[in-house]
Amino acid sequence: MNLAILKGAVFIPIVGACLVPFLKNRRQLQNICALFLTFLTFVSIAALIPSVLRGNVITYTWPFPLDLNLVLSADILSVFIAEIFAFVTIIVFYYSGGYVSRYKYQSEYYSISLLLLASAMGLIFSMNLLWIYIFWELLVLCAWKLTGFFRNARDLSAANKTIMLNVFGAVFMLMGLIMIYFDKGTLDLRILRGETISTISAFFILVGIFAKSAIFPFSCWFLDAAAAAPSSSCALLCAAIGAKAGVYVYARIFGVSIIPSSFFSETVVFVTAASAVISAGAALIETNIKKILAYSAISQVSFIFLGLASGNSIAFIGAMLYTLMHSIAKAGMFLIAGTLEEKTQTADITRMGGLVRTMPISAVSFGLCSLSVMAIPPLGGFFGKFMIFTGATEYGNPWILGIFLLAAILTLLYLVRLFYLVFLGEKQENMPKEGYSGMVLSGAVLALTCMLLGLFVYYPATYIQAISSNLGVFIR
Amino acid sequence: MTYHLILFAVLLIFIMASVMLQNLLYSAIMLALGSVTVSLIMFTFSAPWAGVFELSVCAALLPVLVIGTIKLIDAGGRQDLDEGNEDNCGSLGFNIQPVENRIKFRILPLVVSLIAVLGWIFFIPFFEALSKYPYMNSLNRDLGKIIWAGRSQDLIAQITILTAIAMAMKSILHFSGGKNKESKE
Amino acid sequence: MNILLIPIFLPLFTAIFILLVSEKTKYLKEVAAIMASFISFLSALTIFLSSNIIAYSLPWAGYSFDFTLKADVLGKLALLFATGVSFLAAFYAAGFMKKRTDSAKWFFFNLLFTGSFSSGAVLSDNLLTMLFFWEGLVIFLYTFLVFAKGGRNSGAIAMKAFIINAVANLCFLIGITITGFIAGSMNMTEIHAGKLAVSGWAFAAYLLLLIGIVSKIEGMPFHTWMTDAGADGANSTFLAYVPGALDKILGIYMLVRVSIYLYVLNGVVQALIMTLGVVVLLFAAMMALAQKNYKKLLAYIAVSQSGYALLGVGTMNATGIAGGLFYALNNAIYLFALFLTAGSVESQSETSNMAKLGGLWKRMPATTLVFIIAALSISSVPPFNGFFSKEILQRGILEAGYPMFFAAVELGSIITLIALLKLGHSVYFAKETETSLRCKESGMFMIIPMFIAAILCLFFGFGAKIPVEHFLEPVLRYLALEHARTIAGFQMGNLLLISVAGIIVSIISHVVGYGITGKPYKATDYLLYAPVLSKIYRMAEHKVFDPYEQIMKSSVWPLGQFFSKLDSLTDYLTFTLPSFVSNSLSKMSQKFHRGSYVLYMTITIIGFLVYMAYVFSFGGIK
Amino acid sequence: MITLFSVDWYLISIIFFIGLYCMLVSRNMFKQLLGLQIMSKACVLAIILCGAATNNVNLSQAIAITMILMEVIAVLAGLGLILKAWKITGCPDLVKLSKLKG
Amino acid sequence: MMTSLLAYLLIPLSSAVIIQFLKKNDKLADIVSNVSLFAGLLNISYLIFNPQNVRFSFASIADNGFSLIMVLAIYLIAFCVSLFSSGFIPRTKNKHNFYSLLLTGVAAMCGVVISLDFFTLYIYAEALAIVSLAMICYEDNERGAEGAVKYFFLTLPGSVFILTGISILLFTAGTFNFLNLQSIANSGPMSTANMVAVAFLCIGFLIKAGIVPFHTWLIDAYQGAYSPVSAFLGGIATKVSGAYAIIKIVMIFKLFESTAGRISEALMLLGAITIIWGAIAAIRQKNFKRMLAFSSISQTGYIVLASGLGTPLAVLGAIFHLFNQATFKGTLFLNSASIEKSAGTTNMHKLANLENSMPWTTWTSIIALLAAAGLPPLSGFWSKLVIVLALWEEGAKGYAFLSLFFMLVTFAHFAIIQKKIFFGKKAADGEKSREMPVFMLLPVVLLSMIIILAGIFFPHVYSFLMQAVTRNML
Repeated sequence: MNLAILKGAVFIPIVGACLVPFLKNRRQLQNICALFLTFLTFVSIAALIPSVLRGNVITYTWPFPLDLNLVLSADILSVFIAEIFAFVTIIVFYYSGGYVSRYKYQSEYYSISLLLLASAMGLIFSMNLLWIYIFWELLVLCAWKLTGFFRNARDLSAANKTIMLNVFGAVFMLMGLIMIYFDKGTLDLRILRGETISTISAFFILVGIFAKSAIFPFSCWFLDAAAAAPSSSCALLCAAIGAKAGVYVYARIFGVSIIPSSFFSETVVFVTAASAVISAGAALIETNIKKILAYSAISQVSFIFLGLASGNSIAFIGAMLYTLMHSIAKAGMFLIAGTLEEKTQTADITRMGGLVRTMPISAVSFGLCSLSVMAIPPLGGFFGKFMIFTGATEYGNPWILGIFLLAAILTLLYLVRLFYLVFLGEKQENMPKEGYSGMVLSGAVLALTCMLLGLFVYYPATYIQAISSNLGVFIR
Repeated sequence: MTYHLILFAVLLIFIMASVMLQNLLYSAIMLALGSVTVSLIMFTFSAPWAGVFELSVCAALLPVLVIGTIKLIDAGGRQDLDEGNEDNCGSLGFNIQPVENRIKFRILPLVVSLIAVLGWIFFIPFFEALSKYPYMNSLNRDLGKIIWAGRSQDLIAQITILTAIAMAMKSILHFSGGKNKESKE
Repeated sequence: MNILLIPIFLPLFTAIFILLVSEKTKYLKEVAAIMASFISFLSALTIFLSSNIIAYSLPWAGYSFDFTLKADVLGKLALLFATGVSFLAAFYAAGFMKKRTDSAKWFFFNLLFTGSFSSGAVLSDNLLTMLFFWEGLVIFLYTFLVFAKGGRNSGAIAMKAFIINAVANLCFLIGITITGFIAGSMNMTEIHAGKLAVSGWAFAAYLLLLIGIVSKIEGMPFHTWMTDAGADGANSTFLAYVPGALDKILGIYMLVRVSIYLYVLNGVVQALIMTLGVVVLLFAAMMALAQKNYKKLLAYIAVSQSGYALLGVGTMNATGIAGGLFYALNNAIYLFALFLTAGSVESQSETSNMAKLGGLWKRMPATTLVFIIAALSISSVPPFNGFFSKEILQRGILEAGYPMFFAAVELGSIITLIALLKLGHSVYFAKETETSLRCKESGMFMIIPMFIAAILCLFFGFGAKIPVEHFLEPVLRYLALEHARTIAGFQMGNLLLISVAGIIVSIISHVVGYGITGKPYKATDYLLYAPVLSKIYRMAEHKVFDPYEQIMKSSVWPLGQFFSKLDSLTDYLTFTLPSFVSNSLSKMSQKFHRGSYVLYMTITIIGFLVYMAYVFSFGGIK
Repeated sequence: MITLFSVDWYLISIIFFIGLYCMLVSRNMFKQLLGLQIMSKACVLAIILCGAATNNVNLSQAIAITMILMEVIAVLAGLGLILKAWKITGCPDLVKLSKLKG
Repeated sequence: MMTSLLAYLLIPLSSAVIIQFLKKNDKLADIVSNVSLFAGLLNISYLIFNPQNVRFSFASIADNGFSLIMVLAIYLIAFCVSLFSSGFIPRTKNKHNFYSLLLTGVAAMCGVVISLDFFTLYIYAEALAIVSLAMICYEDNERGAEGAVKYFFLTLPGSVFILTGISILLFTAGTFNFLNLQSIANSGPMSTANMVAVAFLCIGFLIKAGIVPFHTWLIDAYQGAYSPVSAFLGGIATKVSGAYAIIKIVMIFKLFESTAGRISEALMLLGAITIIWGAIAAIRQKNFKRMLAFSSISQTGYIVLASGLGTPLAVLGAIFHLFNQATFKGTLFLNSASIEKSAGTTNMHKLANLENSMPWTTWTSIIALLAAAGLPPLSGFWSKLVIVLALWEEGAKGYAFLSLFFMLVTFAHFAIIQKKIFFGKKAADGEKSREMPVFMLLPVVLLSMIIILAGIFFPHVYSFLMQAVTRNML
């Protein structure tokens, strides 16, 4: 039963991706179909939770030669991340009902997004590093297509940048995988559990992860993609699935499976520190709202990496918690940014202003989401960041702590600036009304989710504690 | 022995001449003479059938084809001359001779001697090594049996290649009915 | 159902309820808010009176982060005052908000939320819980300022306030994580069991915590948003409630909590705190002298008052701490009262500019009376409550052995009195202006809270023994600060004489100033043109002493520029450069594909020769 | 002492190189064809020589005959090609044919 | 000669002859050619894919598997090309010639892959060369003639080198038969003379395969050729006449483990150079077909690299990559043909935004390009992965990293092409283009389906190829 559910979780979206293009001009139907399938995925994963909480692992194996079997296995960690992705995708599809419908290539949008979800699911559930790589590449492909959704030259160059940089990372990752394959004779994480791998291969894999999560040296594609892609896709790519896939893979490989060398973790911490502060600083003077959000996503993901690399369980818990909170909050921000951009016909925040009077609900939702990112209670982000900081304190490097404090302060500054310029600042000539109800609602729902996750943080927190206690996080 | 070497020398001379001569007709004839010499060499190697074949085909047929084509092009070239594109064609007798500096051909003996010297240094040891090889299979059936039994697969291959050349000629020269007399063999 | 939850959750739910009901309802919002805050006040009272320590715990964010509430003596005291102030504020607002344009609904929403969060902050025993409530207050500070449509640029000021407080709170957060890390627990009771010595990491932690606290009590340099708000004409009830009363209570509570309860301070830190206190005290008071605006002047006074508390806690001896705490309580009362008077005056005359006001005592006698009482007590005129707190404080300072600071305190009270004389004279007693003609006494809702506050001032003054014995002694005992002799009471001594002298000095200076300029609201100008002071004031005009503006201008935007440059550099290095290189390589390769047959043949044959040479290049053919 | 056999090989290799040189230097298609024929003649001779040396003449004759046939075919194709080229660019000059580049 | 597969040679040959007598009736010519090829395709696919064989992982496959899969590839591409050209070629340019050339070419290629003898193989390769020559200049315009001339004169030295190798083999081994040669090679360390022979054979086939620096003819021939013909050439012809033979040589002589290690080094080096050169040079091309030609030589470099390594795994990768390349290059060249027909040009600067007018063409090309770039789980990825694994296993880490890294450059080709041709803003030529009729889309759709399926059912493919390789390399 569980096995069927697990297969379903991966294959339902693929089926949808193949199905949607054939509902050519029934636009509403496409939306409903995609929404329904995603919801199905969400529910089916949710059905796995009780059994994985009991600590048992559902595994499905498709034998492949050279010991490269496709091993889908749902354990407590993968189910958690999968739930986040599926939830955000549902909201995004609900939003798209009003957003994408007026554009051409709608069917392409839905099928690619479903493929994105499918590959994310495969990435999450697959226990074989090679298959992680394979779904990773599929993810890159979907990112490329979604980025180039509007066919302007700028968008296409952004799409090319996306695919080139991601594939660059992926090639290095594959190199690392091959090294591991010949060192250990397998790529199956269940066998590799508790092993140590050579630092060089670890770094090769890290390059791939950083390229995907757009950490410091590879951050440039992220911004162009965010500026080019439709906001709903941004919510998927930059907020939820795209950036967090790297986080998940890091957590899966170096968090709970393979013991990283201390030098490796230190490097990760320092690089992410640089990334966090640089992107936060750059966001301070950026004027394109989606680029600001992308910068912010980068710096927040760096926080998550800090938590993962600090190598103590509290930091790990914080990182996972913050992954949840940030995915939802940033997705909400992107969606609302999309509404704004569509209504005001510009993405330049200096040409918006005073919108709180005409778009109060969006304003409040945006405010709540940004508060969650700023780590202000009672929003959810507070707990995540607090725990990450606690973990970083235990990591015990005052400089790192200082840099990340600076990054947090900068985060606060640019988000407040953004909110002030867009919603409070002096009125502009065009004062649009609230958008299509579904779009407003989806933003509001995400904001509310942030709030509720903050107030009832007990449940996610205990779940994540179960993760760290079941899978065992490697303490350096 | 000496006869053998003399034949080779003659062959070399003919071939060098055919390369060096500017007049394509003469060089074709030189090549024909060269192939006659080759067939003689084959006879000395007691390979009569190959020699006969060489004599009949390479020494007789090919020159005819080549010269025919040269003449054809020459004639056609004359017509082209009226359209005034002698710029790409040589001044000497044939207008099918592209202008190119003859020095490359004139220095051929030099090149040949160079090759000869180098070859004497580098190749001879190798050929010596080759000559150490024993007579591996001394079963020496007669030619017909070999062709029909031993190399029967080559016959199908030859059928294929003959079909191929027929089709190829047909499609290459299909632009005008008149000119594919040559390929009717 | 634990009683501790009432002051936290009752206002919370009431606030949500108020948010749901429409703006149109006449008294529903007011009644609900007043009832909620009153009930929570009663529950706080019962908690205070109950002798045993009530605690409540709930598993929360996993790990060692539980939702733990514990009403120890210190918490009880702070809770009592916080809820009381909230009740009074709600009551006052019921009258005050009628006259205002901005939405009463949101005002009560913020007020109730602030009340509940502050109760939570003072009650919580787990550091995370405390941080949760403490930092959450920032949101409502922001919304208060945004929705108080008093000023033109309320949005900007709100942003300023939010940024200042949130940044300070982030430092506070880091401080707490470090504290929890070195203590090995997030539970304050456990940390108290083994107090932390201030050294190394702990020192950093303590400083970070101190930043958070000082910003909470609007001590310098975190005060600027408040004075701006005062100048901008923010909602007076808000000013009275949040910066005036509540923040002081919370801040001092937390200061005592941290400095005495969790940490053991050493001399360096002590000196640091006290110096800070003195600076705050004097500088803010001097800035208050220069003000011509009722609310801004009061704002500066409020800032300066927080210095006393810092001094008191800094002394580290029983007397001093008692003085500091007493100051905190009194602060809450009389600043509240003063801001309320400002509110009532403003609500009548729609201005808070001293120049436009005058001679209100005929038209608004009650307000005038309250003002006088509060003003006298804030400038520590015996026998009002301010005097007693100051006396205790000064004794503490002397015990700690810092006569300099003693002088500073005296000077501060003198300056305060000068400022307030100017204010009172110009607003209430100078000759009437046309604006003051249309003023009349404000309604019951506004009078009653003011009077309650005024009565408290008198009561804490004349009967100073009672608060000292019932409020302060238990706290001192709880904090295990033994002290030799009783600290309360009215004693004829040098201190009294000194303060009387101070009062006389200030009256003289006011008279002189009034004599020079002839206009009461210019009574302090002769001081402003004094040689050194004038420079300082001019610099202050240009916001030189406003670290927020300074940092924003000088470092933050350049930092952003630098980082974005860096970002574009990485962009260039990771994408532009490689593509350029590959393009040029490809261009080079095109030279070989010229389509010339001869070249191709040459390449082919050379390739053949090289291949053969390579293949046979091992030791010749043999 | 160098055997006759290796001398023959040597001469054949020289013929081979002459053909190669001819193909290298000339830009006339007829000359290219000529070089081709020379090289294949060298190959035929080599085959025959091998046969003779390994007392396997008849097999080598069989091969040689096929090779001669194929030489003819190659020459035919070459001539057809020359005609084609000449139809298009009125001259069997290879340098004329350099439009495809980049 | 594998007599069991002889039918695959004779049927197209005879139908080629028959078609010559259908001058008047092009429809009939279409039918004859397509039907004969399709019948052969069905037949060979049944031979390979019948459930019996699949279940027992191809242990009971009839003949040696390598020839089978090659025949499959030949028939696949040839069928696609002929189906495509039945719609593509206007009836004025006498189609029957084209068909008979195509069928003769199929016959010749089958001969190449089923012959058990270097000399026979050489004859068939010559036949193939002649046919391709005629097909390149099928429409008599200048670029066709130029391509043909360059093809002819630049590859014939290759065949002469092959002949030289053969004559030396005759001397040293007394036979050209694969099995005998294999037994000789297995009997002991390879003698120098044999090595010389192998070296000559290798250089000949390298020239025919268009490996750098012998690639010059290939690019011009592909660009100049008549459009469906470039699909035929790029898809299968050059692979069969070049790469196939090299793989065969490696299988027979096991260069890497004998004294001829130098040759295998040379092969690997040339393969690596080809990968680099082709990939780099393709970046700035203006013409779509020329760019495809460059990228196809860089793909052939992978094959040569792997076969130079010559371990069973590497050879497997080489064979699989050869098959994949046949599929995806076939798709791409056919699509370039239809683009040329509909938009009138293959100049990438004049084309844009074909995705609206020609969606099927666009998406099949995208799939093929991605497979070429090695995007999992498409077939190209697996073959490259196997090659890289084999390289790494043998310790050739530099080569492994290089082949991985140039996957990136292939992705760059993909990015450039999709931006300039398929997506992107409107352009004049992109406007007037319209989608091809269905039976011209059928081939490309079929091929892209095969690309996807061969990727997804990699385990079966792997076991089949493993059977073939082990059976060949015993």
